Amino acid sequence: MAEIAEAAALRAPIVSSSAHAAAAGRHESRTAWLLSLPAITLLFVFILLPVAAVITLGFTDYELGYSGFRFVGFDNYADLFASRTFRRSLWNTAVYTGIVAPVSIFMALGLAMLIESEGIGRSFFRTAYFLPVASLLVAMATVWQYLFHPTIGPVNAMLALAGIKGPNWLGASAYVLYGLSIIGIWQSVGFNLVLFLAGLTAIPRELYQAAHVDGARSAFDRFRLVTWPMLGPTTLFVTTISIINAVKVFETVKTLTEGGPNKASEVLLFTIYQEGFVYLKVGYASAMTVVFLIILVVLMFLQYRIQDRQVHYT
Amino acid sequence: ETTLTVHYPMPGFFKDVMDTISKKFMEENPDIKIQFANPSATYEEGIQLIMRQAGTAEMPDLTFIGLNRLRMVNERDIPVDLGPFVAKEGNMAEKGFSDNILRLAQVKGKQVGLAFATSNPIMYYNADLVKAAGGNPDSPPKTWDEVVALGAKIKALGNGVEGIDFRWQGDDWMFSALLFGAGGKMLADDEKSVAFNGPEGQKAIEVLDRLVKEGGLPVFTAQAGEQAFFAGKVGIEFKTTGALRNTIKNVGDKFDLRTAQIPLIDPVNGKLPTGGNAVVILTRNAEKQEAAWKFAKFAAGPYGASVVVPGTGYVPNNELAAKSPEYLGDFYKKNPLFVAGLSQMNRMVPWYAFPGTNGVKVTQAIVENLSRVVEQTATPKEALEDAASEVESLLPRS
Amino acid sequence: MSALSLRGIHKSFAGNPILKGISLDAEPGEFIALVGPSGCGKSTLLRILAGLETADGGEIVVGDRDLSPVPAADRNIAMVFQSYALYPHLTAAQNMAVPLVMRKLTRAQRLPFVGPLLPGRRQAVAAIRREVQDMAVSLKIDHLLDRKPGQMSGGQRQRVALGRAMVRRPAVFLMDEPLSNLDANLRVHARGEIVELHRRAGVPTLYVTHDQAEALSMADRVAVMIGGSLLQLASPQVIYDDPAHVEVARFIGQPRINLFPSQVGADATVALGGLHLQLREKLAAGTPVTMGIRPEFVHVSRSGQHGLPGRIDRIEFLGSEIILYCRLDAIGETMIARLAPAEGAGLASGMPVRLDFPAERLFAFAADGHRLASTPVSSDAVLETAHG
Amino acid sequence: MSALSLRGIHKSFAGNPILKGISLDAEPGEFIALVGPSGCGKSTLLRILAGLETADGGEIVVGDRDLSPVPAADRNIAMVFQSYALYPHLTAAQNMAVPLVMRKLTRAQRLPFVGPLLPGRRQAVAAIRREVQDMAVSLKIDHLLDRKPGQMSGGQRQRVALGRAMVRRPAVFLMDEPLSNLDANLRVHARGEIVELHRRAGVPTLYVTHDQAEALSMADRVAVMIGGSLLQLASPQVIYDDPAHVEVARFIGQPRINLFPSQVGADATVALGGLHLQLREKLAAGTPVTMGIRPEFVHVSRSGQHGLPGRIDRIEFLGSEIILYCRLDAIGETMIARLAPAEGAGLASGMPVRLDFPAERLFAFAADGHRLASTPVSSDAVLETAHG
Amino acid sequence: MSTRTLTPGRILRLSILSFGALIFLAPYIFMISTAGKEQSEIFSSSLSLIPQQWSYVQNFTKALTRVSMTRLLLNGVIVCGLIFLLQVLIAIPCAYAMAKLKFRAARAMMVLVMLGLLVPIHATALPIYVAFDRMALLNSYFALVAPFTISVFGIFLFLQFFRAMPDDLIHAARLDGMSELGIIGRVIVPNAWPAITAFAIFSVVAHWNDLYWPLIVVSNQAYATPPLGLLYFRAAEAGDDYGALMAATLIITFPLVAAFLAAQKRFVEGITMTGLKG
Ligand SMILES: Nc1ncnc2c1ncn2[C@@H]1O[C@H](COP(=O)(O)OP(=O)(O)OP(=O)(O)O)[C@@H](O)[C@H]1O
Ligand SMILES: Nc1ncnc2c1ncn2[C@@H]1O[C@H](COP(=O)(O)OP(=O)(O)OP(=O)(O)O)[C@@H](O)[C@H]1O
Ligand SMILES: [Mg+2]
Ligand SMILES: [Mg+2]
Repeated sequence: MAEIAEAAALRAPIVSSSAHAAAAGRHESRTAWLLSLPAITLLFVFILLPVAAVITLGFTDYELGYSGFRFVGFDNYADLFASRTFRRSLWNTAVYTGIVAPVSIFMALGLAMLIESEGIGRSFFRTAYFLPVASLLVAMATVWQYLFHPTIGPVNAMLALAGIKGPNWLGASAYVLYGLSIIGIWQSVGFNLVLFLAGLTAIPRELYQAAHVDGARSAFDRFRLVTWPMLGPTTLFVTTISIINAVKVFETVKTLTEGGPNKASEVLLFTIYQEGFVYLKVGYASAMTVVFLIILVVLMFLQYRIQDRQVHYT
Repeated sequence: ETTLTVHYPMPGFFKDVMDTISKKFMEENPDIKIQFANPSATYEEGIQLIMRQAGTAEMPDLTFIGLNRLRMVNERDIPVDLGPFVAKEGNMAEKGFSDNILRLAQVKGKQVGLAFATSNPIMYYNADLVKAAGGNPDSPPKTWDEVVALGAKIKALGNGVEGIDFRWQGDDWMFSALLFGAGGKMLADDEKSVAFNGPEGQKAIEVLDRLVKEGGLPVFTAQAGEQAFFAGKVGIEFKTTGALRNTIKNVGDKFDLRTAQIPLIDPVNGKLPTGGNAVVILTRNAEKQEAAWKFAKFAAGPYGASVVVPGTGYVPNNELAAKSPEYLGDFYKKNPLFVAGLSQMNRMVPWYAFPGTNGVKVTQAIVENLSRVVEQTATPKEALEDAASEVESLLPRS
Repeated sequence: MSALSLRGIHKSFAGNPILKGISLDAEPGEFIALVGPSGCGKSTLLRILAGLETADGGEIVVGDRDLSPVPAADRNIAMVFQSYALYPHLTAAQNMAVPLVMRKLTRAQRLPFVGPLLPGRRQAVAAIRREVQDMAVSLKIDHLLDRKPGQMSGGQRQRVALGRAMVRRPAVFLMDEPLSNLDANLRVHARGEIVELHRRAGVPTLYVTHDQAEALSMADRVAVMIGGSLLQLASPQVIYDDPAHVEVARFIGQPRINLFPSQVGADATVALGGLHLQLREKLAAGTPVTMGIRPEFVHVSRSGQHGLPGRIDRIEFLGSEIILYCRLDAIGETMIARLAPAEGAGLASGMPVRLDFPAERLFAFAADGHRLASTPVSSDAVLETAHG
Repeated sequence: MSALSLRGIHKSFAGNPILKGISLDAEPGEFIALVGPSGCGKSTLLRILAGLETADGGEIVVGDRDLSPVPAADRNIAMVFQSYALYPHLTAAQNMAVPLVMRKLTRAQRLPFVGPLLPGRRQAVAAIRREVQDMAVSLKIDHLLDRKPGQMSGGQRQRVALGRAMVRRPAVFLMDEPLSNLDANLRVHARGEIVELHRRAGVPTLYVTHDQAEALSMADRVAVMIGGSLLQLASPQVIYDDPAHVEVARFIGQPRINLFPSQVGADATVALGGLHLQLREKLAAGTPVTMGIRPEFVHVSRSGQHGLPGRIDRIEFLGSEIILYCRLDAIGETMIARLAPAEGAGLASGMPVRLDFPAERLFAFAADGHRLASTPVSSDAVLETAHG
Repeated sequence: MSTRTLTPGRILRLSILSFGALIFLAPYIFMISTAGKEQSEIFSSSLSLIPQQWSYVQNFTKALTRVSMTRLLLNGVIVCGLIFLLQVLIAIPCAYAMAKLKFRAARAMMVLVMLGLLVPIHATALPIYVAFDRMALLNSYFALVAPFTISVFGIFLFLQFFRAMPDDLIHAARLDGMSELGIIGRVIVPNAWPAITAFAIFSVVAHWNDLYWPLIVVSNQAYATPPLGLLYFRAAEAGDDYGALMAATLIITFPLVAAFLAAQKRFVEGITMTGLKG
């Protein structure tokens, strides 16, 4: 809370760093290594190695179905940056993420708090909002096609009742990203909600009591004083996951729009998939994957470094 | 005893068909056992699967591949050349495999498969709407001009009713229907330059433009268009005959569903692309190939057709099946909706497959430019020119 | 009119009655120390008063306003939590500023982004900063203002928690063992600050403590709560010198009072160590009673004539005083005596001694614990009624 | 051989030195109370000993084993945390059973599902249950054994934490203010239990407390830690009667010692209230010194000839004693006196009094704080050297 | 706080929640309604949720008979169960080490974890597929489970949660003689139920519904997972039998909903660190 910080004339926080006795430290780090060894091994086998393979493929002209390939250096990368489709899907992905991540985070947070402060129907509400996460897109695609149908769809029927002429959500290039975003939000709110609910439980009740006594009269005051800062780690986590999941949007695009119309819903992962598995150009798709990863790694690292500083209090 | 692993796409269409055929086949050939691999949801996924599995132990012995993808698969040397089997068999025509039909599954003269389920584009219409709009449902439009005019009338009914749905999305098949119907071609004969931007192509794309501008063709996704038609909110729909059975089921008795031939821009020289798939043998094991050939013949033969056609709406790929009352003769008398596709069989030419490694991308480029026309963000001429130059750049440069 | 009154507060946890009808009135500006054994419900009572827990029955009135329906945030009560309950993400200074910010800034001024632009906010914030700084100085934590609770020692956290309550001007102060983690000097210092603040604020204060020195020295009145009931509420002097109940006598006083079972003798008299008391109540002979004498009134002599014979069991050195544990020969029970170090010179474990005490310091309690009024009867004979 | 020895322990937090070379040796079975102002590093020292925090420098030896490289779990040290650190998901009984289960059951016996089938487990578990039960009884928490920490009062939690440490037979006991949330009687009782246990276990115990009575009465030796250094480590009597440093004198003693600035006079003598001391060190005249006298040695008379004239400022009633705050006329400073309630009869705020004290009870400290050895010199003149 | 009285604020809250729930459930409402409709009734111009002709029995019978539903569900349970168990067993110790032990590699691990979060399975599927094929591991539970045994999401989630746990708790456990594994099993896990339950929900839902990877490694129907089974009901070119498709979807989704209902109390039960002061 800004005013509290201000009123207390915040100076730079003191970060403790202690050199430690070598022996005890060694023991501790050996234990740590042992505990994380299975994870490290599997990370190596199932993530690092395949990624290395992908990086290698990115320098080849490998095509699915052919047995051999040739190293082509940075040709794939050169093609990539000249590609209109790639730029388009980069932009679309950014727009999609820019809509879905923040909306689903804040909506989930709001809902989590509403549900927690409500006495009745908690299980029902939790389940209701969570169900979309459990939905099977293979089947849901049909449902969304119908709901968003420009003429017979209930969504536009409702809008018509309000006197609004509903757009062609999934068919028009001007709207398709919004249509997909709505579905994306629908799918991820429940996910974030569960995380927030779990995070809320970790807040000591006593802090709320202290806040009451301190005169935090409105729910909003208590939210700013206790909930929001104490949820910091959860929020950081949810933000990270939401952004990553939004950037990785694929299935809805694949099943609902196939990137169309006219690339209006072309997103990164779909482009990669299309290049790799439909056009079968695995080498090129791999190069694209590498670029995709680099962008994400840089992005996430910045975000994480900045926020991490602020949310852990010990 | 030989066991054959068979893979096929689109279980929604083909599961029952495959089960029936394989059951009958095993009855007739007790020494061969058919087992199915997990089917793939779409042709694309099916091809991906085969490409991945090619050469591995997982590879099925037989698969079914979209007719327009045979060329691509062949370039990767995946299918077994059926030429020798055909040659050995000798009298293929007697068994209903006319040269015309064999040609559907040939790539540069190589017999890569046997056409299994084939389709052509037809016109579906909602007779109730046609009547309401003042048309005569018993004499459906024969030319695109009539279609446009009728579509406009239906659209004018209001109440959310759209005039026309034309399945331009997904691939270049329906554009081919317009183009071939005008007597046009995708590429020049040497396959080195684009030919679809010629006058025939221009006529084709202008028809699409007019459908949008005058005929009341809205921007639909493929499913949305279909759903709207099922719901009785679209007057005329153009799509594959293969979807007929499904359409009948989904429409039920909500309205009077009719079918008719698709108009041709050039009624004389116009042709229609053949959709559907071919059974392809993958196994390199000689003994299995023998058994696989038997199955392929059986599935693509008159019996297979007699199962496929009623079950889906595909047109018979076997001339014997179509004519012989033992198979389908009576069926067509009882099911007039299926006649439209059958009656167009003489116009069917292979669905053009583009050469080179960018084959699929080319179709995508065409579809994207079509979408600009449908969304009216480009004039037909612009779109066609752009499509042509994009495709040109994607063709092999040798 | 009382500034704060509790009427018949009841509370049970899972069927166990914890508070069995607590009633209490505090004058404006009165300082009441609430003492009682661990787990007797002191914190629970404060929490009910603060509105953090709902009572099963009873009323809370502050001024002439019934607080029961008022939510905690609106009760204008300041509380020091036994567990501190500091905000872990805020520094000491921020923690202390919270209640002021919540009350002195308007809702609009507290808004993010917009707030700082509003008129008057600068001054208000500066004023808060000053108040926090002053409070920190008086609690000797001004060097810690930028630390977060995780970087502070137990006592430092406790002082921040205290500061957070004390910067305010509430209608009632509630403090739950606010000094338990402080060393003696700091405690005395903080005691002074609290008393000072209390005097200035002039609002009723309820102060839970385990430290009797604290309770007796700071409070106007002391409330002794035992077994869910308020056994006595009186001035420190009365509580100590005139306990109304045997439990009060037992609970207050360090080292604790000597208690011996006895019986009513003839003519409603009771006796201990040769001293006789006349009870005002006419109890039948043979009624069991408890006799009490505080350790500081026990006089120990190595060779006296008077008093009960006994033997020193253990000597405890406490710096400024000495505690003697003596076993009485006659009844085998322990009598505790408190002596100045000088008086204890020459005493050693195992030594036989005589224990003597003045009759006017003897207390008699009935079997149900209530105090029996009595007057000394002079007599020199050691009566055997002293035995159980 | 000492059972536990710390050698030159250093520790800084964020560049602030907290421990500046603490060295300490404990005999087998010795009970050492560690006292010091809040925030001086007591908890930190215990945590370093337990292996929970790494020292920046120094050695810890238990028996003849250097503990530095040994991880906390293998040090076999029992500790009561100032913050209790109870397992929130376990009941009181389970919390207390944990250390026993960990040590008395084999790894196999502790396995879920399989464990209960192994031979010997039944008996071991029954034994543990008994031990926990006994410990709970002696800490008076046997009625709480099935509660989780969230359902207990502060003092109850503290006793569970204490019990968890005490059921074990460790190599060293560390207790960080284990009784701070208990009432006086319970505290006395728990004190007895701890001392008893300590005696039986015979292992060195380091006991942090803010309660001087606790430190002085329980400990074999008291370690006074101030400003990151150990100022004195000696028996309670020595600490109290013979403080080695002015800070020790100031810190120990309730109410705190009276200290007055003064100067060395002629012939290395110092004076206060007409009393003269001869310093053994030959300090030059005019060197500043501090003179100290404990409140219990200050004698207050309403009309004496001797002593410093002053006026009563405030009287504090503490039940068994009275604290008098008097302002000295001559220097304007406050002198504290401690009296029995009887002695205080008739005294009231504002009254003029005379304050007198025996010369042999006077302490002198050098400017750097260390104690100056001295012997009384008899004299009757009130010297003006008493003034700063 | 009180649940008895209906204040205006509460009414507002309830209406917001109910309205939102209605919107979020709309697709499911449509789905349930569709599952009871005849095929011809599904797409019609008028929106009616109640089927004119109740075809639930037919549709569900179809869904249950056209694929061997029990086999699919059993496979789903086996695969999800194994994945979850292994994920938890591997992720929790690792997250604990990263959160609470001083550990040089923790930073590098963090980078790896983030990388793992970012790498989509679509990117690594091909190399892993090829490797599995070379080792003849395709078409097995192993192939379905192995790549997911490492859950970077899990590590990340637990890491956040563990960090918030007070150090004193772990210190006390060490002094009580627990090994680090003992601390994990006896202190961390019991106090991390909300996180573990939340993770269980995510893990099970994700892998129960996963179509991408099973499609790649499983061609033998004996190992088909529920969504693979669902594919029989779907088509690309034309429609499908939507009523039965929805019925099958409901059958497949039902276990998830039941599991969620059972689990949701757990993650909000509230583990508060009441054993501590400060
Ligand atoms: N949530 C709860 N469930 C059950 N019993 C509880 C709960 N909270 C408190 N208690 C019990 O109520 C009694 C009173 O608790 P309270 O915290 O008020 O005691 P206290 O007088 O403050 O004790 P202390 O001096 O030890 O802090 C205790 O016996 C405690 O065990
Ligand atoms: N993590 C930390 N970072 C910075 N400073 C710290 C940290 N932990 C403790 N300190 C500081 O170290 C000093 C010693 O703390 P410690 O907890 O040892 O004090 P203590 O003697 O136990 O005090 P108390 O009696 O109040 O419990 C304190 O001044 C505290 O502020
Ligand atoms: Mg309490
Ligand atoms: Mg401490």
